[in-house]
Amino acid sequence: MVEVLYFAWVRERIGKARESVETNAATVADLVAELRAREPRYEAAFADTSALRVALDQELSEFDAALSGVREVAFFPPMTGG
Amino acid sequence: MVEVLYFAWVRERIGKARESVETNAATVADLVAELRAREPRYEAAFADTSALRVALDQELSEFDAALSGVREVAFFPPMTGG
Amino acid sequence: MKVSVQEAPFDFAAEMAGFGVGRADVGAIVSFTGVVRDDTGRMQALELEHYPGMTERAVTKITEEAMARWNLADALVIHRHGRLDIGEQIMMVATAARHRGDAFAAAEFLMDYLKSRAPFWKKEHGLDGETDWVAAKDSDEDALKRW
Amino acid sequence: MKVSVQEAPFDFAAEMAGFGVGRADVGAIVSFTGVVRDDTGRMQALELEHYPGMTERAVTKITEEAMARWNLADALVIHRHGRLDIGEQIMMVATAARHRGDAFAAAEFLMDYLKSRAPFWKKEHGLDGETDWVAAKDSDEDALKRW
Repeated sequence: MVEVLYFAWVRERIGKARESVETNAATVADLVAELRAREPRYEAAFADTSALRVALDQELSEFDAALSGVREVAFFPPMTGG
Repeated sequence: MVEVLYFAWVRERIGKARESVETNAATVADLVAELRAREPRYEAAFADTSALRVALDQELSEFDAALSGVREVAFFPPMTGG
Repeated sequence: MKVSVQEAPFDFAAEMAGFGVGRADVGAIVSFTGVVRDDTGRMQALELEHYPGMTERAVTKITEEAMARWNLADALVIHRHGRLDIGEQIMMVATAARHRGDAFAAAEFLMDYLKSRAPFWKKEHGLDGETDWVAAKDSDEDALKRW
Repeated sequence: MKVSVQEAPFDFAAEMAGFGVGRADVGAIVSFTGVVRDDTGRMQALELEHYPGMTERAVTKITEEAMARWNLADALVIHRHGRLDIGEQIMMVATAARHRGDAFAAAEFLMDYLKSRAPFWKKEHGLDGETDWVAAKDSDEDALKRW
């Protein structure tokens, strides 16, 4: 079970800010594949992962990173602070 | 006749901040040669002109610059503002 | 060192009043203030979303990195989130160091970082009611590469 | 644009309060403050001599050059002369621009210029009563070459 968070247009496209996901995905990419298979709005949000960033337990990470031991996964577009 | 100004340790070495100088010097270097010939304190101040800067009518200039038409000549060490 | 991620406005003058003061080893203080700009004349406000928890952690970590890398006497980062009007201050960075080169470099590094690696997302609210997420700029990503 | 060469202290907060404010095209404001530093623990005060007339002219000219070169919305330079105690503010520079790159570059350029081309000379007064003219640094001269 991981807590999945969405920010900015990813949050808007999926229609929620966070959800608990029951998964055995080994990597972030595997989790993305499971989410895309759920519903068109997930498919729309994850259509181009090169336009997305991922953080694992609040540290920036990569889509091929392992999920074992991770409790919080966040998906969002490239940051635009400052 | 030009007004000659001295700043920082040049002023201290020569012992005055400014003076009017009667000269027909063609260039700054010629003026320096005339001043050096006056007294040891001028000789001491102008011993190494590579350690000095010159401004003509309040614009940074060079020692080989012409003096014709110049009313104010200033000698000083490299600046250390900021 | 101070890092704050907050919705409320900050008081630039008050923040700077005590910054780097009373230390004989501080010769240079640099500040940067980001202001909401309207390039098009069609913007009403800017909305900043952030990632509570991660934002504070990430900004604290990078500020500690800047402190060590440029041997700063002090550093300050305040970044707002929420809705901001045109002309409002979005964020500020301040650095204090012995020499100006370190103070400038650290402030620029922190800005380049905050623009492209801190979890903030800007949304523009137009006068016409339309909203648009601001796209990340390659130039901001490139700016980070010089460090 | 404002340039001031003065003996009196300046009020950083008051100077910054109205700087670059109320313009929709200003997104970035940078400030630099120079503070009298004592690296040795043996200094009592710093004395700044300047060239009345030329200093104002030279600083105004270079500030105008910075305004044009980096397309600044505003620029401010205040430089003090006379006797200053450790910890006192010597000078400040502020720049306002659309983008942070211009604001930072112009502020650094102005500082590099003020350090090596503006007619100011620093003399250190030691606790032991000795005085020493501060020698120009090659690094300050070199810094200017990047522009």
